[in-house]
Amino acid sequence: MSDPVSTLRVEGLTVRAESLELVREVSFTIAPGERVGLIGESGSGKSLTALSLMGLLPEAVTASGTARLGDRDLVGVPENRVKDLRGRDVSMVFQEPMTALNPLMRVGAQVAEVMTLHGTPRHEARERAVAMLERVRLPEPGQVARAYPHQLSGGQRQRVMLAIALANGPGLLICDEPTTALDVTVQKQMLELIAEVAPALLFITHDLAVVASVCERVLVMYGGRVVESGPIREVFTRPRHRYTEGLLAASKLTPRGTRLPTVQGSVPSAGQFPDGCVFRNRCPHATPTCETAPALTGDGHAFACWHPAD
Amino acid sequence: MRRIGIWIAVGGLLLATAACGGGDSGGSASGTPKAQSLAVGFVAEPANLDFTSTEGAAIPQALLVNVYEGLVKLDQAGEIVPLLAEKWEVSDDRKTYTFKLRENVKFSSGAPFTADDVVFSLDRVKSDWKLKIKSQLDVVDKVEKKDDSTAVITLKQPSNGFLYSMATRLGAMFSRTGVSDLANKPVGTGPYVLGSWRRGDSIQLDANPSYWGTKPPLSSITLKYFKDATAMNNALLTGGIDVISSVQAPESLQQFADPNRFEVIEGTTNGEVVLSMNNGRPPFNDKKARQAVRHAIDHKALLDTAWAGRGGLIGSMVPPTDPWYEDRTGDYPYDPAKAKQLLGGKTYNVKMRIPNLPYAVASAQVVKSQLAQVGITAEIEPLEFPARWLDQVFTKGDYDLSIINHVEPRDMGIFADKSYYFGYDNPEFGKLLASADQGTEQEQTDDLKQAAKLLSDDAAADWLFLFPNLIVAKKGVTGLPENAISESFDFTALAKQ
Amino acid sequence: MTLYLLKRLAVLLASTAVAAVVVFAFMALLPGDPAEIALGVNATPEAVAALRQQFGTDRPPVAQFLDWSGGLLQGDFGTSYVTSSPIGPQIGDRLGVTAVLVLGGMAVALAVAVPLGTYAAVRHRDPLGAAISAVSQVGIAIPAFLAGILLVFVFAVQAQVLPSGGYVPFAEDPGEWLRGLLLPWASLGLVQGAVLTRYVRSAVLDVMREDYLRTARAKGRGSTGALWRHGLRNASVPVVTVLGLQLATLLIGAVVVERVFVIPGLGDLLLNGVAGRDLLLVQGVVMVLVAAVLVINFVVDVAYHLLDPRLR
Amino acid sequence: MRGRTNAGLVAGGALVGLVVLTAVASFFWTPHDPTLVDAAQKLREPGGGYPLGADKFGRDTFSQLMVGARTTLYVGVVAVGIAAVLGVPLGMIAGMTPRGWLSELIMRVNDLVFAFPALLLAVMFGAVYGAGTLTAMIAIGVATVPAFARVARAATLQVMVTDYVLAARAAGRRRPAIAVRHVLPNIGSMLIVQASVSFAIAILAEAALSFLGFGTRPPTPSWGRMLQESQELLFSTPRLALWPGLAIALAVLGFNLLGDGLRDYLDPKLRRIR
Repeated sequence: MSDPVSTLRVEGLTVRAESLELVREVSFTIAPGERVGLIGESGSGKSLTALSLMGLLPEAVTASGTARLGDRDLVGVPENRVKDLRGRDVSMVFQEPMTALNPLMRVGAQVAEVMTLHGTPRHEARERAVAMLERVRLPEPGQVARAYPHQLSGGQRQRVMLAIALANGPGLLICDEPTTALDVTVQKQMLELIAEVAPALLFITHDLAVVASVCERVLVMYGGRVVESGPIREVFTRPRHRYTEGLLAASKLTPRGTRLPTVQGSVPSAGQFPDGCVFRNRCPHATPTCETAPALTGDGHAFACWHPAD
Repeated sequence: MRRIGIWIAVGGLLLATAACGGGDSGGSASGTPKAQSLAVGFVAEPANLDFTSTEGAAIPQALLVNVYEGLVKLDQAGEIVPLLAEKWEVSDDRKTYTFKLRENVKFSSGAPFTADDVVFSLDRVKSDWKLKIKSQLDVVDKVEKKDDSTAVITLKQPSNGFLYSMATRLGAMFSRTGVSDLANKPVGTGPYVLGSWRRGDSIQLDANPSYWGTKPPLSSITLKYFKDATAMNNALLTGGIDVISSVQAPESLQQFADPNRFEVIEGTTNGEVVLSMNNGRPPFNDKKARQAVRHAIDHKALLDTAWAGRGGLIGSMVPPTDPWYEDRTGDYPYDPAKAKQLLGGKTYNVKMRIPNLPYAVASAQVVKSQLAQVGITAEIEPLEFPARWLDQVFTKGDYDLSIINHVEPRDMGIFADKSYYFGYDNPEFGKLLASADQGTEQEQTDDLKQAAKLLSDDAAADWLFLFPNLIVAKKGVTGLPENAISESFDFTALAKQ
Repeated sequence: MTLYLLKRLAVLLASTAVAAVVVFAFMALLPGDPAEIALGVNATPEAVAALRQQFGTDRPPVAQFLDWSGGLLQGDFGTSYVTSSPIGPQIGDRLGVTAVLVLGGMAVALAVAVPLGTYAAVRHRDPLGAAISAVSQVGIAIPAFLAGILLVFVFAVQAQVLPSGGYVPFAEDPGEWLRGLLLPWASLGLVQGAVLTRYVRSAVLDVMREDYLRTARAKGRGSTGALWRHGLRNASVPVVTVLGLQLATLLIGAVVVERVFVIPGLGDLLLNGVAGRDLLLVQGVVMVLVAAVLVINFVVDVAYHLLDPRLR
Repeated sequence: MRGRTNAGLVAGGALVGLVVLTAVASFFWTPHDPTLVDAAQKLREPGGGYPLGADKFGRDTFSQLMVGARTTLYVGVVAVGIAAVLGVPLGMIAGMTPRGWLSELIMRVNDLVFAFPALLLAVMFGAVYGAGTLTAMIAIGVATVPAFARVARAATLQVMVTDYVLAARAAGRRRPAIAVRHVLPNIGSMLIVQASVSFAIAILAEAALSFLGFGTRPPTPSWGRMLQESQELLFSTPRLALWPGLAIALAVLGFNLLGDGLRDYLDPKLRRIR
């Protein structure tokens, strides 16, 4: 099965749609067992970053740079060479549970499929599918396995997705806003479950509270770049990048658990970000210096800002 | 199980189709029929096989002479020759006909043919036939059996037309035990018997093994029916049939120009393509209006455009093959100015209700265009043939103009019946016909010439053209009847080299 | 599912019954008394009355309808007033021919449309994919009979490899049967295939945008594998509807191809009946066609339910 | 994607526009009288006042094509008009009262009419009322009613749950008012698409009926009948079949492209995906 000591190393990941740069020079690592949050407003490039790791970018969108899981390349290789990693070494849970399952196929079969695809004999996969459904705490897993997706609630379907993702015991789980579409009460259970079962985790969300409850480390993305990264506690208590600072300040005004409030001004659409520091047109501290792009610097707690908060 | 969805099933079907298709085209040379049989293409399929109760030419075309025989028949020259009667004698008062019947003739049911059947068949015309033409035998007073092989027919008055009528379907001989299902099971004495009938497609006639006369050269003949003229042409081009009995798309004849492959036969018919005018109601109850129409039509141009110039021009209800034919094409030369003058500057809107047959639809468009030049606006309304046309035009007489090919031989008499759809009513004409029927041969000819002239002068109708007998056959097919003299398509001599 | 099936079956039977009433009532509008038509111009009133009695057309319409529909239930379509032969067997023969023609045509259509439509969707950015779309658009615009005439011209008249028309029953000569049907199948199938190609293409395009295809790829399938395993069955749901519609239209639409290729099918029988004023025959053929369409709709609905568990 | 869709829309619009223009122009001018038989011009080759030559009756092919465009539009307009006038209100009623008995009745009758394909209806109508253009068009129109009713019903169902309709209903507006003010304008785009597609189908149906002899009566020029009449000359004078065949194909193509283009252009769902 998967190599237990595979570390995800992403370096200089850039995602383009034709001439548009949607994600630029993103680098980070996730060690085995580590749980990393990736936050940012919509349009920040966080989902594209995740999809490029899975090799699931939409047509006409391409990724360059390197991303390696253990000794296997994830980016810039043809699909038939990465596809046996997908679902076995890296798995992903998507945002929308209502449409992510094939409506014409029984749930159990969809869970079993990911195992048979990677070499598990059919009958064994079928049995283990039920076990997986039990593991994601679905009541009466045998019955659920025989159900069709439309017979399940959103939360149940997301658990099924999680079961699929975990079925082969992957080294890395990527979750792209897995709870956004769920009811608040269901969200909480789901998060606890993910935190409990995930091996290494890349958790994408725009909800700061969620990140705080699940992850140890966080990456903050804006305008297609990582603008700040570091241990959750440090970043959240002492944000350095002005964007992170704005995010946190805004979130404190509202009760815990609500969605990420927007920073003053609005996120430009793709391709409309300024040169240099991508945040400078919304940043109250911007100076002419900011017309040059700042590098992400710092050990442990890193940030890319000419005028960091202290 | 669900895995074998419809896509797989479809794929399988595909493979099967492809495999069959591929496998078959290898051995595809078997398209031609067996040497002993021939396929002949026809236009109109009979609705049933009972020509005693169903109008139309399709049934006698297939069955008369071939399956049913009369005492006499018409040969290719139009002469009346013996068939089931070896010979006959006519009394001096020309009212008594004594037919000496052939011996050893059997019906296809096995029953022998005797004078009793003659009496039965002719009596049956009076009692059971449902066709208008049965009145042609009204002249028969009585039919008697003298002995098994002699039948005597007595007429009310002398009739020149009687023996001729006996050569038509009216004279067909039926078995006393063979008329229970005429619509489906014909029983006759002819060289062929009904083999099979695939409705909507073909009728197969098989050689009658116990035929009394010369056995036919072919073991079977298939009559294939085509509603579409092009489809029939294609069938001959590709070997689906051997003969086109009647070309319905004369412009296409050049496809068959290669004399090494095909033979085109152009003979004559008794078919007068008549532009009928309703003499019974305005505007064509006015002789001048009718005459205007005759002057307005350029018959040569009509024949050239509508029927590729095939066929002949006639000016009255007599084809050139009849003894009393006279060229009447000069009676009403093409003269639009004269036509306008006859109409007195008035314009008319008229209904042209035609059968939806190729020659009628083509001719109607020319007629309409030419009539428009003299101020007559004709609205063409094609009606399904036969039912709707028969109903509206023939039966109800609800029309102003129509176009139909009157194929019956020696059918000038239809104008004598004022209830006929022409609505032509001239007692003089009826007298001429009656006198012709009763007079000597010379008197008959003279009277009928008179009658034809009268029809033309009265402009009882207009005669667009004489329908040609256009046959196309594969090279090597022999014994085809060049002229369509009678109602029947005579297969007796048909053979293949 | 069983309940649904029963319900749907009840609807089918009810609509067929109503259709029978409609067809019967419509035929009553046809001008002309069958007895008068059969006897011709100068029949005596007594003869007409006698024949009416024989035909049963002298009775009240309701009695006639009950008689006719009662016969239908036993597969008896009555005896033609014109041909004096029973109508049921004729319709049976012709229906068989038309069914072979239409089903074969649909098979060709599917054979054309499924691979081409799928390809055109998957490669909708490639020139070839776009070309398939364009060609299918042109294919739809060609009348089926024109396609038939052209096929005859090329394959029968010029190349002389296939017969130009005619129908040989399977029992008589399977080889000739097949040879005779290839061109009719092709002319029906290519035109219908063009229509179907577009539906397959758009259905596959829709499916390709679905999240569950991404899920399948996330599980480790390639994009082709994901489409094959998860996409096509989903795409088949709308295609089955169209297929049902086409089949229904073709039952009568095939009549033009029957005419071009001289195939004695149901449409041909209908036109004969109309031309010959064979009322009972027309009534029977129309009833069979309408019932067939209703049955096709039924089958499509059931197929729908089998394909899509959400409807169960 | 957007660029190509527009290309289809533009091409479709151009072809349809061409048909319309030709039809309109034919009222004012044709090179010759399209029904005038002239034996001297029989099968005349193209040229010298006869741009596309003449048929076996010596009639100018170009003039016939021009007037044929009129017939084509006439057929489509009447057939689609009947279908829309009957189908749209029925579909809207069914869509606005989705649980009522009336709605149920309408949809059942709809299903029943649906069981009578256009060609079958045309033959039946032809048998009763006589074959002709109008009969054929009425038959095609009636057979197309269910298609319109279904589209109208589906679109209405969607519109009925939108906020503005709910607001209007809450404000106490009567159903007919809502239908005219809110529903009709909002389902209009789908109906236009359906009309365009039905138009194409009507043209093909007329051609098929003309081929069977149930269509336009002679000598009124119709592309379908021109095609049928040219059959016997397919070998010797193929151009007689070529032109009407091309005209039919282009007109159908035009209406289909227009329909597809309009669908892509008007359908908000597709726009979002793009």
